[in-house]
Amino acid sequence: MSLALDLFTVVAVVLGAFFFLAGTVGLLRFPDSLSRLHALTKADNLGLGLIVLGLLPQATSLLGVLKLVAIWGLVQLSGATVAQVVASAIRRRQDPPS
Amino acid sequence: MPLATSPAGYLLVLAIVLPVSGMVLSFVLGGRHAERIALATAPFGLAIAIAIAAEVLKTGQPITYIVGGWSPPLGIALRADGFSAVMLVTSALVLPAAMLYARAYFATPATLREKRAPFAFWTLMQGLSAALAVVFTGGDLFTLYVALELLTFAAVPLVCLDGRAETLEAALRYLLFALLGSILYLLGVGLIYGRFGVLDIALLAERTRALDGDTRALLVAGALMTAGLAAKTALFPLHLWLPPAHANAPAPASAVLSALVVKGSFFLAVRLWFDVMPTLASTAAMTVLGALGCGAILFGSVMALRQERLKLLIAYSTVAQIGYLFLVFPLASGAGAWTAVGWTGGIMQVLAHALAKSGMFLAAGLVAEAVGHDRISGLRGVGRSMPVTLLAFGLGGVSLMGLPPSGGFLAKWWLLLASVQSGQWAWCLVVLAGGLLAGGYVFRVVAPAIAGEPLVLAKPVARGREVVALLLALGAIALGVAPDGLLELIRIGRGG
Amino acid sequence: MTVLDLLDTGLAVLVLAVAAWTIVARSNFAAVIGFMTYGLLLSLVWARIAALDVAITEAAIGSGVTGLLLIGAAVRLRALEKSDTAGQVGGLGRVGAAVLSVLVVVALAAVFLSAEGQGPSLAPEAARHLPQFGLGNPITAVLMAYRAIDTMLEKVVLILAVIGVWSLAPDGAWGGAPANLSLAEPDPALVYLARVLPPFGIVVSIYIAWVGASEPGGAFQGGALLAAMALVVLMARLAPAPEVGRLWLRLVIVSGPVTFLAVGLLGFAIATGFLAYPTAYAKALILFIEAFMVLSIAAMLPLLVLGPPKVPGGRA
Amino acid sequence: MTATTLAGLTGAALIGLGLYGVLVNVHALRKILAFNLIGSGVFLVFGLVARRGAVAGFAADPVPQAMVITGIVVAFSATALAIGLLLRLHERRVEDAAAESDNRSDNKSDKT
Repeated sequence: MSLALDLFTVVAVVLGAFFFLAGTVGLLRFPDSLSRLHALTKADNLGLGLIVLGLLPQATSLLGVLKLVAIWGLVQLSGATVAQVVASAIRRRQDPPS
Repeated sequence: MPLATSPAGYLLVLAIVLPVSGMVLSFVLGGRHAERIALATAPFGLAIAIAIAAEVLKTGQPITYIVGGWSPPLGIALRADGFSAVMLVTSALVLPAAMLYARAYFATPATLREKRAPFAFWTLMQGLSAALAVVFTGGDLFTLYVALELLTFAAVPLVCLDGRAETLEAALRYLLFALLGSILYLLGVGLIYGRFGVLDIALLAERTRALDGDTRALLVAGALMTAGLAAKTALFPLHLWLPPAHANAPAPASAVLSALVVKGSFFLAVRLWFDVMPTLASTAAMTVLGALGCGAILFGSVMALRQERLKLLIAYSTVAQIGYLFLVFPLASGAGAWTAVGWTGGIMQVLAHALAKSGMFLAAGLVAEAVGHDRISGLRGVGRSMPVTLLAFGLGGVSLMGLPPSGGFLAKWWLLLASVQSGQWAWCLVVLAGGLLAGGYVFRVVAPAIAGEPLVLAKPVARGREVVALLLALGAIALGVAPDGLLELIRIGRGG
Repeated sequence: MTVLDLLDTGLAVLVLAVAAWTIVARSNFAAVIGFMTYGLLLSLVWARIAALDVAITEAAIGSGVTGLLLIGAAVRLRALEKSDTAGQVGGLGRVGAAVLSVLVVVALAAVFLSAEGQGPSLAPEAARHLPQFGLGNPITAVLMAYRAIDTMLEKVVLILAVIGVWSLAPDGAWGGAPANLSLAEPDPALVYLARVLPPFGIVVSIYIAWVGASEPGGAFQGGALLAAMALVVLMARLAPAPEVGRLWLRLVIVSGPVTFLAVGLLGFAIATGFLAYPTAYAKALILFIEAFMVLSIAAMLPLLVLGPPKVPGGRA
Repeated sequence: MTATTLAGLTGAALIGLGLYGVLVNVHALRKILAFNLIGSGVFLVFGLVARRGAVAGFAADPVPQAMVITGIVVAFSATALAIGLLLRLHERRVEDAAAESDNRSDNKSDKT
């Protein structure tokens, strides 16, 4: 049982790390700011989700599980907000206010 | 040194707690209360300082207080030896004098509940008092780092209270130098802890004495800390920040900056080389410090001779007088018979300069207020219209020149004596040259001031403020007939 | 070389590269962004050398709050100076500076490499007394008991910094409020975040301060997090910046050091002396002081970011 | 070489970089940034010292770690004060320049 859980953790975390990598490559390679932002937020959210999911079986207490979920939730929230703020800043620069 | 609380140890706690409480209370109540609290607590501060000095003199050894009952190295000790005691008394005299003088400068108008500059001045002055108390009584190198930062944070905003671009620039430059100084000091603290696992000065003294083998960490730490403290003390060639900051600050602030704040970091440099690592104070290292001091004396004095503004002249004179302080390193370290004389001369220079220079800055401030400017060329005859103020300036000048009878005379005499006895002749020449140059820049001001017709004043100043300046300068003269008790006190607990 | 060594080396190289970037970048704004990244990378280094308490503090204050302060400054300076680039001193000066810096680095490296391995430590000594407080985190014991006077004085440093920053106000604005943090109208997304996040943030900061007694965390970290919540609310302009003349504000600012001082003096009466705690109440007293320190820190950090009062107040 | 020594050497290099930055950068904002680099380098030195104090059962010596926490707060206050001074100085220069050009346009060339 614990072997299976460990295996699950390894697979999920490695997959998560891969998505982070992909997001970073997107950040570096994509042509314009909006698509870079898209690549970064999408891939990072997925990556973090997988890492948190993978770590859940390793938590030793309910509080630990709660903390992991809270981390995921807070990063989602702040990530979404920052993406929104950056996007509207880009929009403002593209069509200046009349 | 003992590692247990002395019977009178609680006095050290009071010396710190009183100004901290006053500062915090002034911050909360604000307005006119800040001024009242500052002035009301000052006599108690003086009483505590005198009690500490009396206790050290009576018992003949340093006072210790173990904070929280946690003995070093885990906990922190407060400690006052003779040098601490005289510094505490000096700051408890100079700070209130500057405060009394400043009442006219920084009064809260009756129409306002609170005004910016007075609020800042009265709270920061008490912060300064707290910072100095910790510098002089701290027994732990990291506590002393916090004390150095307290000193910086209280001193820098005082420079630019008038809010002009010129003073803001001076304050920013001062802050950058001071921060560089503290961070270098802190780095040295880290290295010392890494080597010994101890930061208590008394314990470190034992460890460094017993040390044989790798002294690399200690030497690097000593070099970094000395460089940092020299930057904070404005030792030539790291003095660049001092003249604009001290000359542009309001006069009562200039007085305490020159008299006390630069002495705080000098005090720690002395602690470092005489208490923490006396065995590493090699002749070469001490000679370098003495040589920089000589550079300061000559450069500062020559620059003072060339200034056109009175306050800048006095500020450059501070650069020069700081130079004398650093002669204490070659003249009082080691095991020679002359070191006791060198030590007493160095400490006397600290005290005499504190009193003389604060009196002179206050006098210069009065001149600037009364005449409306402080251009030296426009001060002809000012001595006829403001005799008391000019007397204060002149008496301070007598001490700077080292003419008898004055504290400055004794200080320079003893420094000369020590350099003759130790065969380090070069210092003699510089001390004498510095005295002549000081004579030059003081007479440049005084001679025309007492000649010619009385200068018509734009705005007369209160006699009480002139008397404050005069009393400080007279204090510098009075040190010239210092009782034996004072000399004995200065030597209690001397390391080396 | 193991994978972990490789990662450590990579991290060190990255930290140094970003640090170098903040020095050579032409644009002030870019340098500041670099500095914030640097702060976050640095907290990873701290975590790697088993200093989680420091890692949290570095991330919260060293990178977060300092970063906000610096970004605000860079933006305002750009508005005042009409340019965002900064020059360097001439060639000879640069060579001199480089020589001096290399000298310092070599001296330090020589010291570190000469004494590799075990160094002196107060850890056993610090841990020996822990049971008598009922504390589990030795760092909290150092900050609140063994070296309590440093911690108390450091709060006084913060108050002096607040006075210093306030003293830079224009005369007419005294007693009033500092200017808004953001120059532009806040983005709706940020406003939403500022409504949703603070309740969570407050719970987490109280948790971090509380858990500091036994695990990484404490008054500094909790206070810094609470300060961050206040800053988010201020950035979204959900609440106005407080007027500096207000009595309640000043009371909150001094509450930490005053409680510390009062409990310290109480030690003369109920324990062995200044800043000593009676064994039976040690933990309770420490947590009591820490509660007010959290408040003080949470008030002072945002005030230092906000800067001097700019808007004339109601009762100047 | 251990992660600990590596952190210490990183600290030393940061101190060097910061020192260079303080000395060569002209703009005060950049000097302040460089100060923060030196500061964090010094803190890392404390971290190295703490980690080398890891003895039987303890991950690190808590005393230097506590000092770093105090130091980080002090460094932040210093940065805030420096930034405050810098911003006020620039505002003041802009105000002074505006006042001077006003004076010039009023033909009152009173330069003090």
